[in-house]
Amino acid sequence: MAETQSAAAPHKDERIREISSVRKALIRPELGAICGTILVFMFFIAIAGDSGMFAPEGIINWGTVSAQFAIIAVGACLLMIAGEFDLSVGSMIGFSGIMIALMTVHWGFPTWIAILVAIALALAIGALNGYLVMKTSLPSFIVTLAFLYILRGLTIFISIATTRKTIIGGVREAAEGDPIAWLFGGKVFSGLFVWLADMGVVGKFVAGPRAGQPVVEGIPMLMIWAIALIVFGHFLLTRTRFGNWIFASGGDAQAARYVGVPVNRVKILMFMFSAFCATIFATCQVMEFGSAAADRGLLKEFEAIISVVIGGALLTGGYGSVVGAALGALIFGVVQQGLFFAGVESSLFRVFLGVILLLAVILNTYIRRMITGER
Amino acid sequence: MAETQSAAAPHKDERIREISSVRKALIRPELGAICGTILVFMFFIAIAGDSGMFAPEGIINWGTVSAQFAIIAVGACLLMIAGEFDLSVGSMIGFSGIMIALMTVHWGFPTWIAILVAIALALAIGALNGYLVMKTSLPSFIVTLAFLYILRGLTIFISIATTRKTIIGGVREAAEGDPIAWLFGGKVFSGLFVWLADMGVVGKFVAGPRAGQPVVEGIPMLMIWAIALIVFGHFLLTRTRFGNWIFASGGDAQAARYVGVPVNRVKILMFMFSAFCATIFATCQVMEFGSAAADRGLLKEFEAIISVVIGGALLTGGYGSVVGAALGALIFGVVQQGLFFAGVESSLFRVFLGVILLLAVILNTYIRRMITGER
Amino acid sequence: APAAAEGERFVLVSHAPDSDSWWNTIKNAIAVAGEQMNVEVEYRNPPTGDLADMARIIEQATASNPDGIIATIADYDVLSGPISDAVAKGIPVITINSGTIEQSKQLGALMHVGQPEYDAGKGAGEKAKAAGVTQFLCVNHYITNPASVERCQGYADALGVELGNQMIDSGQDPSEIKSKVMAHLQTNPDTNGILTLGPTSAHPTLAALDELGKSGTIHFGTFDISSEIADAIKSDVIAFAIDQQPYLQGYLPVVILTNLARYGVVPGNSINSGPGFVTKDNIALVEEYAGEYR
Amino acid sequence: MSDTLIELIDIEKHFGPVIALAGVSVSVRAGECHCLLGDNGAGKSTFIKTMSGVHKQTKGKILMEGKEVSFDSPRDAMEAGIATVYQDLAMIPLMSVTRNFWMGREPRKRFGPFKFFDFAEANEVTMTEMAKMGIRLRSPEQAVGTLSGGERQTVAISRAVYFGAKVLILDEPTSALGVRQTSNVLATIDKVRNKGIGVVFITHNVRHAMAVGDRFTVLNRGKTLGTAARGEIKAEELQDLMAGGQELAELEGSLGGTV
Amino acid sequence: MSDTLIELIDIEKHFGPVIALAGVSVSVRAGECHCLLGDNGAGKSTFIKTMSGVHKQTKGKILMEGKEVSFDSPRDAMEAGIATVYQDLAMIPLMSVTRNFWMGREPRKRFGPFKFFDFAEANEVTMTEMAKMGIRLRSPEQAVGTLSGGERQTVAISRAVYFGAKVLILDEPTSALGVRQTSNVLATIDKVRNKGIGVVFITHNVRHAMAVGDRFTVLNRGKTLGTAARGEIKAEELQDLMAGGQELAELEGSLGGTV
Ligand SMILES: Nc1ncnc2c1ncn2[C@@H]1O[C@H](COP(=O)(O)OP(=O)(O)OP(=O)(O)O)[C@@H](O)[C@H]1O
Ligand SMILES: Nc1ncnc2c1ncn2[C@@H]1O[C@H](COP(=O)(O)OP(=O)(O)OP(=O)(O)O)[C@@H](O)[C@H]1O
Ligand SMILES: [Mg+2]
Ligand SMILES: [Mg+2]
Repeated sequence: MAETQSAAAPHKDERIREISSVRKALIRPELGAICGTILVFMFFIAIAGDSGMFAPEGIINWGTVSAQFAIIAVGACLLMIAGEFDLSVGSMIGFSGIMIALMTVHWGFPTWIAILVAIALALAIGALNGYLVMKTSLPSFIVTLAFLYILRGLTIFISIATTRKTIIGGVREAAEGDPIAWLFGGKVFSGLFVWLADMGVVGKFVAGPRAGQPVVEGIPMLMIWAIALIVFGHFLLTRTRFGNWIFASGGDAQAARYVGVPVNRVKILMFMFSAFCATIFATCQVMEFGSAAADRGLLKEFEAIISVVIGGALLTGGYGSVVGAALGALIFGVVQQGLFFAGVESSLFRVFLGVILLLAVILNTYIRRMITGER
Repeated sequence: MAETQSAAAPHKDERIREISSVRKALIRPELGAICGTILVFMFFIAIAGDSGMFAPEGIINWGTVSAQFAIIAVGACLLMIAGEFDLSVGSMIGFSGIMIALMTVHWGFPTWIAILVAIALALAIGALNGYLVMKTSLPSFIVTLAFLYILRGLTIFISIATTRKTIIGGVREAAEGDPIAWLFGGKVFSGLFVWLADMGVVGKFVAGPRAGQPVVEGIPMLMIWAIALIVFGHFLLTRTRFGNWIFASGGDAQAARYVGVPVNRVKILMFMFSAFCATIFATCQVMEFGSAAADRGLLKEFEAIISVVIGGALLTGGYGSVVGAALGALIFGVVQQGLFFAGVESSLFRVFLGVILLLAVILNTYIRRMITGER
Repeated sequence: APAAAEGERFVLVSHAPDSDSWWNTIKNAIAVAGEQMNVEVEYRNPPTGDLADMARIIEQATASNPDGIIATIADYDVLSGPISDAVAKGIPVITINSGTIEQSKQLGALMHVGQPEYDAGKGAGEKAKAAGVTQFLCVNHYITNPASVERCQGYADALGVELGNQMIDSGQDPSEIKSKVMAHLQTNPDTNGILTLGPTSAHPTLAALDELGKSGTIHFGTFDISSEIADAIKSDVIAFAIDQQPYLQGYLPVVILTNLARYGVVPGNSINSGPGFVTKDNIALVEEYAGEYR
Repeated sequence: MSDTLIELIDIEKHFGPVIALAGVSVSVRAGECHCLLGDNGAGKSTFIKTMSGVHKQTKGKILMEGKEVSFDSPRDAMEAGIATVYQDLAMIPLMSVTRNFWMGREPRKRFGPFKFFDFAEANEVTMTEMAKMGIRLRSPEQAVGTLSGGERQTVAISRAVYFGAKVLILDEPTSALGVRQTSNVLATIDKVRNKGIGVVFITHNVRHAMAVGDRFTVLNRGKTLGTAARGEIKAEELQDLMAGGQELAELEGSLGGTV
Repeated sequence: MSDTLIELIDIEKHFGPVIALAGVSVSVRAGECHCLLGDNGAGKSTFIKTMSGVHKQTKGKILMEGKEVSFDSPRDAMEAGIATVYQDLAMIPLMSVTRNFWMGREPRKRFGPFKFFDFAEANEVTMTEMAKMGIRLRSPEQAVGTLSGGERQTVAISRAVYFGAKVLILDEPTSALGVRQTSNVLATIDKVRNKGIGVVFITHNVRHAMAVGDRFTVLNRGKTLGTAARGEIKAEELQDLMAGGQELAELEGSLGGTV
């Protein structure tokens, strides 16, 4: 009923109140997530402010968890804005991790080749996902649900068939001296933290094998990746032609197609990007912990979707923001770790998460209706 | 573009081929599932015919597994036809089970009261789910995803907080002599099987305290429940006014509302029915095994949805059949247990499942387009 | 003639989800035993670790008429029906891993090869108590599995303290486990004992301790062995690993069932495969085969 | 011809800050076709939705055959004899013609303690009713999605008529239809009117309105500009009123006054 | 006025068993408004979709300024200067006016090795172009969902014109619009035509066609019933042709011949 909305049109309509310009500047997709972030921080400063949660090592702690969520949330966000979603993210994480570990440890490939091959494989699977969705015009829920099972099954099967194990260790040793492995598992700015520790801003270990070193060794590459992907995703979405195509494909694929937007290409690329993010996640994890397990990433697809939805994106596509998704990931990470710092019974975390999700979407829906004139 | 379809209209249109009447009689929502069932049975008769899979106790085995899937699939099917879906089914199973066990074992309620209270609780939660979806007009994916987390979290929290365990045993002992417990955990037609065993059709136990009794004690109540729910669901959907309302609510809620169908009531009732089915599942399981665990039902929501989709229902609502969903559950159960009988590496089960799901939906989509004139 | 009886088929049913790496050792053991004895051994498990599914698998195994079934007693209530049905059908059953010898007897199984979870946890707790642990952290990566809670409970009981929130639900993601352990240790700096329930939680916990600079300062016990855990034992970060010698739990039942089928001989008593405590003293041999045969 | 079926007096309807209707009064008599005209967003749809129980008026009252009534749901309005055919939402394409026809008022057959949907009767009635409107169905189980737009519109109208509507409301039934289909619908309106049913017909097309209308009410920005009977007003005047008295002169110049 | 921009010769289009077009030839000249008329399902939409690269014709050829061309995607057709405005699918309501305006042809600004969407320019052009069409936007970032139907239609048309379309195709742009909005759209067509652009205008409303059309082609069941120039044919004849020569007589009787 598109035509019924003319009252919201600009010209001097006596039948509608004007919206104040302050309010107008405020209402943006990520507003809900911004409010949420502020509330969550206030809450935890109040109840866990003195628990070390906001000391440097505490910040690194929840920062890392949030960064993890953010990496997959960026992929899920762009894909969701393009109008699809991917339930196979979690299985993809497990699959990529095992592939890297298998190639390096079991087959003795150089680590950088293993990583590149894993990324290539992930891109191929993402493309297959997207191709099937486009070709059969089935809902992506079904197609990627099938891949959730297929990939997880293959991962377990391959790792058992080749190594008789479902956890493959020894990757760190194999990766030593590799030209690109540090890009995923390393830490940066160690010098800065030594300096900060000398200045007394950051504490030092007083006992144990690392006495004298700063308590924070450096910024994990995971966070750098998260920030890089967020910046990339944000610019891609809001500042480029391709970003406009992503919005268009998710908003109305047919309309976009008719004005010449290559919708299939856009969507397939977004499936590939989502698989790519999952692989980055997996690679960072494998490089940091030195081992890969076939059950990694379980239910991560939901966590990615939840972050994105908390961040204000619309499940049905065409609307959302990467910054919002990143804030969603931050909320997710802070709540999860914050409850630990606050000493709340840890099984209640899930209850909190569910409640926050509900509140966030209700708030976001309200904001979106104001922006888009939707009813 | 509704108006572009007049060529498919009945009257003597020279521009379209006639569809043969045999083909017309064949194409029905569950056709895909019927073909699938036949194929699956042929396949397993060929590769596992001599493994005991089709002996009486083998049939009871995969029959029970299929019945389990069928119980939740009926609920999911009606809900999906009504245009919504429920990701909290699995968590609901865990929750109901733990509630029953807690009430009977820990708090000493009579079993029948515990069961009734659990059902009442489930109906209330289902109603809450539905109410939130209707009230906020959020997608049911999000709302029930929130409840997936909330219910699972509560289940773990409650069981640990009260008993310091996540598994609660001793329900069978507590339920002894209860007037309705056998309705869920019992077996029927024992006499028939004794007779069959005497006839030599069914084997007998040869050792232990039960030597001389038939190997198949009876038909588990689980199957009776499954059949009852399938029959109920099928009649409700195809033969009653309310069934028409379910189709209408899922097909186009607004259109249905305008002709006076109480859409909100229909959808909320279907959420409640889905929760009810989950509780029946949980109760049968608890009564049969005598214990409840907080992790019961993990990922069962997907299995229910997969059964329904294999059975030909449309993820977006308004189209499907209970018989199809039941056949979907049968396929699911037979494949899962059949692979064990055939001795296939069990991790490959998921791969099979994913592939079957994909093939089934592609086939179903094709059939549906023929029936509904959709493009 | 014995030779003619070769090629028996046995089924081992575990409660572990697909991805539980600990069971590889048992899978390897049954492969070795199967080859040595020239029998066929199938491994079955519920994909998601749902015990109700496991009961169905035992029923399925029974229906396929094998020459013997090897099963864990992950939950006596759930499994008593299917296992005693199998026994009643005349199929020899050996129980392994979780469960107690009494339960095994009640089910009519031939014998039990394993180590009860609660007692294993308690054993770990006793060692910890001797080392002066007063406040601990039990990293439970699989909280929905009952056995995991029993281990933590046993540990707490041996120390004589309340379990309370010293057991954390860590989830299975390594980064999250690591972060949660770090968060817990930062907010509970008096913690002087850690129990992890397997490599899944042990590896990230090692990383967490390293990052906190607390490696070696906290008494650290774990279940099960892996190469990382072995290294940590050697470098004094982990005090001990409880090894129930899963290899035996897989190997012995196959050998025993084969001999029962061929010659009708069977040992009269249950076998305790553990608890073996792997410490720095006996690590050398363990290490070589960790994750595969140990 | 002059017995008033339904009378709406001073209806106001607000949606939050939006005032969609600011006091509209309209009455519908038996056997007349009352045309509701007006610009986009004038409030026509809102008005008829108030009449058919979808919205509840903010102010004003509804008299049904002289008695004040209050509709809380579309069901209430239907029970009172008001049937509405919406432009897009008339039918559910995935469902069969019979199921659509009876949707919300399914005939039932007792069977012991249970009541079942009486398909035998439903199918038969559907076929006859559709035949009366001149549509020959392949089978009553045919999905509505396989019908053409005009046919769907007709199913919706014949359904409303069959259920004994006293007032039949049609919201832009002709906007997407071709000439032939339009003629069909207009002819149907005529048939229905001759049965003594009051018809409310919304359209943007003055010709269509003039073809079947007995009275014309023009809405503008939520207010009524008055009601005129057939013969009292010319098509051109109506046209001017609908456009809200806009300076159409320059357009007309270039376009030849034929809009 | 007589230089032919695009010529479609003997176009056939089959969808599986359905023959949607069975040999249709139409040409469009610069600066003319060519009306495409016909019943529901006659094949009008299919025909213009072939023209704009959405469908690939089964048979027949397309000449663009005398040279044979082949469009594999809507993009190809756009590049060749064919812009299409679809009835429902013109705009994406969730996106801003600027983003919609430029969708598929976003202006870009170099920034080192990267190219960015040039919002400054895009916003400015959007505002001016919309102003030229007589629409004053609150802000170019306003979501299209907050515009009225007529306004949306205008955004779509001005977009097409701005991108230098040689041929502008409009598929039933007026069917849901009120009188004023319709006048606006018709006036816009007139403006566009005067710039030398060839316009293809699909409608069911003969009055609208007569108001702006220079030539009229009637389709019936996938075939063309011939093309007539303005003045060669009267509205009534056109009406008859569109209804496919149906016996409209009895309807007309009751309805006063004004359909
Ligand atoms: N649910 C709603 N919430 C807020 N505003 C609404 C709602 N429904 C309608 N409106 C507004 O009320 C006014 C009247 O709308 P209505 O749909 O009644 O117009 P109409 O006369 O039917 O127009 P058209 O000819 O385009 O169908 C419009 O300004 C519209 O934006
Ligand atoms: N994708 C498709 N697949 C199969 N048949 C189609 C398809 N698109 C159109 N048709 C058929 O082609 C014929 C012509 O349709 P088209 O949409 O071109 O008609 P139209 O003249 O635009 O009608 P209307 O005035 O109702 O818009 C119709 O019979 C329609 O059912
Ligand atoms: Mg309207
Ligand atoms: Mg068309």
